[in-house]
Amino acid sequence: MSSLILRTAIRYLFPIIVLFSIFLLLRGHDEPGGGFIGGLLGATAFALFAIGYSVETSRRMLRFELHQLMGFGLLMATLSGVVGLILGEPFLSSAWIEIPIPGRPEPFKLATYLFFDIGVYLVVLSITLMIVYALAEE
Amino acid sequence: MELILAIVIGALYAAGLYLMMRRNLVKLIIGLVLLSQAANLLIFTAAGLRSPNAPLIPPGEKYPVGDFADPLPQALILTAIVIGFGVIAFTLVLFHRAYQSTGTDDLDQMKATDT
Amino acid sequence: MLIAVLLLFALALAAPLIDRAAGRWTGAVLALGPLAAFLIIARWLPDVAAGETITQVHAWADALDIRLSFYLDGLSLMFALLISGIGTLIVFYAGTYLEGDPRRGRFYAWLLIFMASMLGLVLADNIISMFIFWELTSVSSYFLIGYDHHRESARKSALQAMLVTGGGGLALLAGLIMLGVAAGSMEVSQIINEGEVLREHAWYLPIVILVFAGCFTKSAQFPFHFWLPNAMEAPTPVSAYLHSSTMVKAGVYLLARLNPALGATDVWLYTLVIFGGVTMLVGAYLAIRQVYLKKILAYSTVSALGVLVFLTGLSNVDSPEAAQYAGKAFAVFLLAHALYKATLFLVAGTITHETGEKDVTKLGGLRRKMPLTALAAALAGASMAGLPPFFGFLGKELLLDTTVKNPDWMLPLTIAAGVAGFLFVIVALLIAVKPFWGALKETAQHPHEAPFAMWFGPALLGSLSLLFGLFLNPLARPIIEPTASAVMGVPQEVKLALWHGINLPLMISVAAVVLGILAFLGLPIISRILKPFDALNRIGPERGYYALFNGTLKLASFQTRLLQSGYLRVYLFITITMSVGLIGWQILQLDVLPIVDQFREIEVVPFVIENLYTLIVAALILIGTFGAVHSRSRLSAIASLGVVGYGVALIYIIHGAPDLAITQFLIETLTVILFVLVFYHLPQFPRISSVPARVRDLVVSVAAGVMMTVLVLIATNLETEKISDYFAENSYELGQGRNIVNVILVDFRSMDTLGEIVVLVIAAVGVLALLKLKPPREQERKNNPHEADGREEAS
Amino acid sequence: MFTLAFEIVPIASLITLNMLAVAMLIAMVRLLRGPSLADRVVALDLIAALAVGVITVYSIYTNQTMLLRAGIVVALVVFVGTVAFAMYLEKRAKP
Amino acid sequence: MEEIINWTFQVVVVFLLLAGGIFSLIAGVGIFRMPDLFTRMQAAAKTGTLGVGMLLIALVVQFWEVGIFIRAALVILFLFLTAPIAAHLIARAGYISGERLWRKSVCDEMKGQYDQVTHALSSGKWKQDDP
Amino acid sequence: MKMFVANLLLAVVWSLMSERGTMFQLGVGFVFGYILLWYLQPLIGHSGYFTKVLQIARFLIFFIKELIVANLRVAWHVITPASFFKPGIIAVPLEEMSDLEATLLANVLTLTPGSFSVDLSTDRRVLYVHVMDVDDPDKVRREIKEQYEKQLLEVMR
Amino acid sequence: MNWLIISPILLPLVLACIMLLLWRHPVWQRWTALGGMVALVGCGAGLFGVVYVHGVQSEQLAGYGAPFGITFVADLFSSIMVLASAILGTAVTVYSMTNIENRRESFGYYPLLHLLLLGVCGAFLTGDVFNLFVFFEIMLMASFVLLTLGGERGQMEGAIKYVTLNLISSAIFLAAVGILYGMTGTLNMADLSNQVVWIAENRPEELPLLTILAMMFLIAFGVKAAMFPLFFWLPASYHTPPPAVSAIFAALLTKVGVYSMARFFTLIFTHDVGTTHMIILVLAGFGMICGVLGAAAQNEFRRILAFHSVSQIGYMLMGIGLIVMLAHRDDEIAHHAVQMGLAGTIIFVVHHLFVKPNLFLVSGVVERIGGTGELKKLGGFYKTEPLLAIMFLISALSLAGIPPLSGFWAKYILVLAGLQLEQYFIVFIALLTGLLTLYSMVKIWAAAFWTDVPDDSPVHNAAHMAHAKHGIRRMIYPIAVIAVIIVLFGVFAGPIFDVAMEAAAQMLDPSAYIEAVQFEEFSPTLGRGEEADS
Ligand code: NA
Ligand code: NA
Repeated sequence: MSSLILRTAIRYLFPIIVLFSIFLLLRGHDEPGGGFIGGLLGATAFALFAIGYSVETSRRMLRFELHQLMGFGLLMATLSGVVGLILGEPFLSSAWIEIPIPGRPEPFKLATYLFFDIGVYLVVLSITLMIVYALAEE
Repeated sequence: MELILAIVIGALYAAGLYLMMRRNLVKLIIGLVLLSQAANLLIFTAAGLRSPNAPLIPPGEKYPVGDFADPLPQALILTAIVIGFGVIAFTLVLFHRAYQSTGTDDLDQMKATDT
Repeated sequence: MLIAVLLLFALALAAPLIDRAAGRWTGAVLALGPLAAFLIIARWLPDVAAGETITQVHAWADALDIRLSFYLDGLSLMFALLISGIGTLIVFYAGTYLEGDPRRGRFYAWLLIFMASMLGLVLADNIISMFIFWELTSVSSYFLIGYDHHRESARKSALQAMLVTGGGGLALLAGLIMLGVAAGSMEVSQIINEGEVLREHAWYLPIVILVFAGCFTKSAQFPFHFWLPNAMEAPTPVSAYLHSSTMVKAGVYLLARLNPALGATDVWLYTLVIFGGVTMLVGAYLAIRQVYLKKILAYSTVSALGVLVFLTGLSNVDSPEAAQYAGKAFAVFLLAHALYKATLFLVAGTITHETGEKDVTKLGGLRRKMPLTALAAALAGASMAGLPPFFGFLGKELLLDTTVKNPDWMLPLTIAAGVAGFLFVIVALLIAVKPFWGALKETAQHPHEAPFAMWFGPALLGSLSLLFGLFLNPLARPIIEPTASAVMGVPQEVKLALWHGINLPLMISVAAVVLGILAFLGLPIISRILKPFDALNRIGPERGYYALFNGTLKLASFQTRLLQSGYLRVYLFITITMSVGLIGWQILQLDVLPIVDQFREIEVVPFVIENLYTLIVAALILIGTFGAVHSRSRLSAIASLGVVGYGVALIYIIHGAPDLAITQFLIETLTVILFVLVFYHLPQFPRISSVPARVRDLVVSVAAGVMMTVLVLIATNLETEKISDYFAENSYELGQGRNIVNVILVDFRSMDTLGEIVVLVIAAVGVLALLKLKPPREQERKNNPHEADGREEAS
Repeated sequence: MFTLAFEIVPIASLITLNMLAVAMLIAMVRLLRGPSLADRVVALDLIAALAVGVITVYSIYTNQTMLLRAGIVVALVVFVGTVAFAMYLEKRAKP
Repeated sequence: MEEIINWTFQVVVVFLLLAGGIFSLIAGVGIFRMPDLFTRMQAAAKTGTLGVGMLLIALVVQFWEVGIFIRAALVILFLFLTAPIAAHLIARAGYISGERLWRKSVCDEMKGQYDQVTHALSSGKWKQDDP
Repeated sequence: MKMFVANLLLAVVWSLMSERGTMFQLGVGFVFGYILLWYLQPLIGHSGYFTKVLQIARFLIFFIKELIVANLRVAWHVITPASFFKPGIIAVPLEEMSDLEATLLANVLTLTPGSFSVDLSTDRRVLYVHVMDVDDPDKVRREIKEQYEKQLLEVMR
Repeated sequence: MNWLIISPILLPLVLACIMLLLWRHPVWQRWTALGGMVALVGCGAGLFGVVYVHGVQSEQLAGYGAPFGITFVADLFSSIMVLASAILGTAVTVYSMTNIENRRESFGYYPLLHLLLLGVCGAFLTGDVFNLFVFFEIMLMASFVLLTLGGERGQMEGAIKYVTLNLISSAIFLAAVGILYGMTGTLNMADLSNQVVWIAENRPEELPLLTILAMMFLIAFGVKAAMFPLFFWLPASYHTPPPAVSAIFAALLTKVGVYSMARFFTLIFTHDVGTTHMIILVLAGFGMICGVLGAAAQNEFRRILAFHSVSQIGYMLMGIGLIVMLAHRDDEIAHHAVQMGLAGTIIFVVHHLFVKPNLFLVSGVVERIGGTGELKKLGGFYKTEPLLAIMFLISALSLAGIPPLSGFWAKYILVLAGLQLEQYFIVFIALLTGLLTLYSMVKIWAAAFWTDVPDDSPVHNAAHMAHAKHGIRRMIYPIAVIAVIIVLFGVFAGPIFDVAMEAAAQMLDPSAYIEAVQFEEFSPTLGRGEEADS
């Protein structure tokens, strides 16, 4: 669509939406949100670009190839489960490394579920865009 | 409360199924969407509506405070919703392609593979 | 004994290779197989003749009581020797008969499988193993009958044989299983001792009926006899083999085998006597009405099978003497028939092979051209006609003895047997005399004496018909006596003699021969007289077969049109109706009143006030639903759908599920975007279905809806302890998260989530493939829109 | 401690909630009536905005701040839906 | 003192809630009653946005936390940014797809300015001569 | 410099999005904002962003006032019979302005009394506005230009 | 053990990811896929071995005990199914290298195949009702895509029916899960089994509610299993995709439905077998007849095969339905016969898992050479492709239950059990159906193999033949291997029956299954108490 008003708005909305989607992803373990919701919202941002500008522009914004992103996301989610297996626990068991943060009483926990959720995020983002792009290009 | 939702669920099922039995591709998929809404709402209701409070643990606590909604059905429905989205997206495109290759959206004319 | 059977199976697999390697010696080489089997079996002849039985057991599926166990007594020995002995000659014969046919290798493969199965069938002790061999004979005969498969008639006959015998076989399976269960053992050697138990068993009658169904179809008893003459589509060596000693006699074998176990009841006796007798007469009559050599022989086989069944039945009569005669007659007739019938078939094959003619009325005077064949035919014919001192004479005499000695029904049975004998004479003359005597007739090919392989077998078998007759006790008795014993179930003392003095049977015999010769001479006249009766064939059992066959096919296509109609809405209707029926039926079994009462207690006004916003959101959803159903325009349907989705999301908000609500809002919006992207291409809305259809669908859908409502109410009405507290209490400590729903998703039940993203990945690949991967033709059309046929642009 | 005879905020929330719901219902009528697709889209858009309102008021009513996140997402995402509809409308108008 | 502040806050919340609710209701009624697409959008885009905005402010006052304030502000920002743009898009698309003004409308200076094919909007008599 | 401001803003937004804004959250937000801005380089061009706080404040107050007035007027229109107003679409010629300015102007017009922006001409010279009460199109044009366009441009530049 | 029980889903999943990353290299995907399938066979064999030696195995995914976490359970039946599916998957992968054109290969055929197997194996192994739903959806979605991959018109039309009817089933499944959770408060199958026993003892008035649930699951699984009268999607669609896909569908999809039904109706819904299993038995009977008649009415190679499945599903359900007799008889013979019937089902499932796909694979070769699947336009294959003919015969005769091939044993055991349980009518139908099956197999044989090559057949075209014969060995070899398996199945019927009886015993007495699941002690008041203190 060739509305200048829309395009301008998108330029300012887009970073906010993407940022918010990442926020939802990373804070999802403690507050409403998570990989799906973040991924879907992120996809919405790119979809907005595809509608307001063109699929090509949107793809360029994304930079990564969707198949790769999708495969990578799925692999990441899977492998985050394998970590437990390697440690002798059942598949998908959580494992984490505690990273002490200066100025913070609790250490930061780099946990497998975080990678799991990021995998979900990437998959949801990429598949949604895959579908939207393919349809928009028809 | 359950009564109201139960009726809504029934209506969604009835409408979804009715639409699916039409001859039109578009109605079929709308029916499918209604059906999946109905199923999700059904899980939600059947599991019991315990509380209006979200199942969140407040900062500083280890357990939820007071009463809270049952989190398990929520997780199940979330999964079901997302699966449903994938399915609907695929079905939608399938119908679109079926329309392209058969040249009609009348389901009654799509029976070459059966007879 | 397993070795003999396996040897033949192995030879069958090797046959195509041997055929390629051995060339014209194939027949001779392959004949070594059955010969070896013959010798292996024959080794036990002295033991069996001495009254012993031999049992061998090899494990197979012991838990199912299925073993590869073998049992050798007189009956199985007799059959095994016939099968392998005649088999040797047939294999030898066929090598030359099919010289130059590229399919000979396959032919041998099937023939040897058939032979091996037949051997296994008669040797098997375990009735299920026996059944396995039984089915294999049906299958391999299918391929033998359909040897000339490029001809439709061959395919049809093969199918007919397969369906008739296969159908009987399935009945037999049930019968045998019940027999085994009832007798408490699956071994023939045990079962034959359980006669008392079986006759008292509640399953006795079904067992007998099922066994009859199997045996009568296999052994071409009236009214299932029609498949056998049609099976003459097979090459002649096969016909000779199938009909003389093997496949068709499997039924007879089984009846005789089970005679001690299931016999001695009225139903057994009368059924066998009646069916056997009728078959005997009908077969013989139909035989003389034929002109083609093989058809004549085929019907005469039907008749002979009738005789054997008839005799099996009669072995159960009250009169011990008659019964003994029947057993003896059975054994003798079995052997005699095998010998002369194989000879005659082979002779018929040789005649056709040399002259190219099948019609007996167009043949004559061949005795000079092919003297050895004529000799063999004469020997066998004499035996068939029952002339002394041929072995066939003894068979016929014993048959008549049996009927005469039996006080019940003496007259009708004797007359039947006599008539059969009379008709046999005609048949014998037709085959053995007509082509060879009289003036030489012109035929398509110039006949010569057949090659060695093709006259050797008939000549040998024909000679045996004579030799057995001449040396009854030294040659025939060792095998006849144990056979008769096996049929009777008790050891028999058998003394064989051609000369019983001048008695009623002899007189009947003589009369039959004389009348037979006369009738043969006057056959053209008789034929003309009988001609009108051929019309009866049209109402014969074969008509029944075709009626059933075509009826089944019609039913099949009717049912398929009805159920698999191609209308998705019909499928859905059936599916939904089925669900409503099954689930609703169970709901109706319940006492739903308590639930209803619970809602009756609700006071309307406070309820409405308290739940007003819920009610309004519900109303929003309901109106949206109505809009989606009723809307005439697609896009307003989509918009209504969006409202439904938002309404549902609000419900989630109201009941403490923010994650769900957010997801629902997002998905709903994305769905709307997808719909919009797709519907841009789709044509305008809808064609409207008929009012009755709509009412019908509405009724079913509403019923389904009501059902779901009730189900939800039932589920919410129960007080159940749920597992969810665990998640709440461990979410923070075990899952390190405060959002319990998310912790469930990425930790407690992360497998669900992993699965779910897999679904999404697949869906995306699917969408991509659907949109980007079009059939080449369609792709082309898209690239060259000018050549488009315009259909797709219809929107 | 100064206390009111009754809690006024929950009651006001409830009233507002019902007002919003009624507003939605009225907008729903427009959505069904149309007549044009654009009218329906406007109605849908309004319903979504009202949904944000419902979420807001419900947060107040049940004292849950977390619900607001849903409001943010709705506000963001509904816009995208409307854009899609508008795009459809325009595309359809192309000769 | 604390009670008074508390009480004032509550009154403010109630006021904002009710006002927001009423504006929302008006938006609903407006979209229902107005005669054409454009006048309906006048109602929806303004009243709906303000109504919801007031409710969000009520939320801020009720909870009185920085986090809530920021988030509510975010929502308001989104709403004020997106609602007019959505209205613009629908109006534009509606106009292009043949939506006509109410019969009692006074003027339509946009008439005929859209290109039928490209949907480019001409600036009419204010068009600049140089490219 | 501009980038830095934007980045800082994003970081603040991030830290405030969570319940308790802490330095840690600010740091994380800064990193993410940095990555994001780096990522979006092709998108965010040059934009003059000198803000006069006073002007903004004044404009905001004006805007809120107008917003409320607008709503009351709509309410009035909704409640009274339809024949009381005279709507129409008029073309408002615009000064040279950036995309953002044009967009904001359109938004502001939509949210303020009696008017809402239908579309911007492709050459960005004219904003077509739907107005509830058109007595004299030129007068409306003038009002819009003087009240809204001028003030907004003052704030933005 | 951790690795082994999870490997049937982990392996395909990881390999599918890798293949997705190799999206632009279909040839690499091929060999990855083949390697994965072979490895899967190894995993399946290992799992079967462990279960066979050590009994039922289980794993609590993510480390949370039952009934809270998701349980994976491998008993004999499930490990047999995993192994058989993997073997078949390997065969089909090799076959696909020739049968699936490049354009299909380059749109994710191999990863889809793996994901389909992931869904199937997951459905076999999971011990959680909702997780089963998820695996069903994976399998279903993969089948949707494989079914439509290529975009031919027939595929689209068939897929619409397939997709719609299966989605109805999913919706019912989901609703059933919801109601189930509402009624029982748990999702773990072993826990459910315990609950049912508990309800039967303590609250018998609630048992009818369980029957309602049973009916819902019956419908949901019935559609997936193509049970009468819910089978319409199958004949409408199975013959439309490339034969390799038809084959894998015929092998796995309905089996999962049957498997689930067998699982649920032995482990959970055993409270009212007189009602529930009678319904299964009756529907099984109708299915047998209806399917075989439907096949008799078809005139195309693959349509016949497809319709047939409906009938064979009837056989598989028969063994489950025979449990009905436990409502009427409690003697040892009846128990043994019921066990035998279930063993019959297991054997039938495994037998059919090889035989039917093999027939589809043969049809693929026939179609490739003959240019069509229409029987009228085919002919001469007995003469020109004798080896193929033999392999067809082995499979076809096995399907028709001709001894001593695999199908005979399956049928025999069912008939034997049916007779011992005095269910004469179903036995009658089963036998009659066998005859009609034989008829339709012979029909294919006669038309495609026995008749002469029609004059207008592309077989006479040298260019066509050169193309058709190219790479055909990769199609023939898998067929031959499966044919050998079918024959061996008959030869080793004894040991196979013993294993099946053992598997049936495990199912009929769920205690081994339940004991294998690692339950976690949890008393909900604990956390609350602490909270109250703080
Ligand atoms: Na985890
Ligand atoms: Na043909």
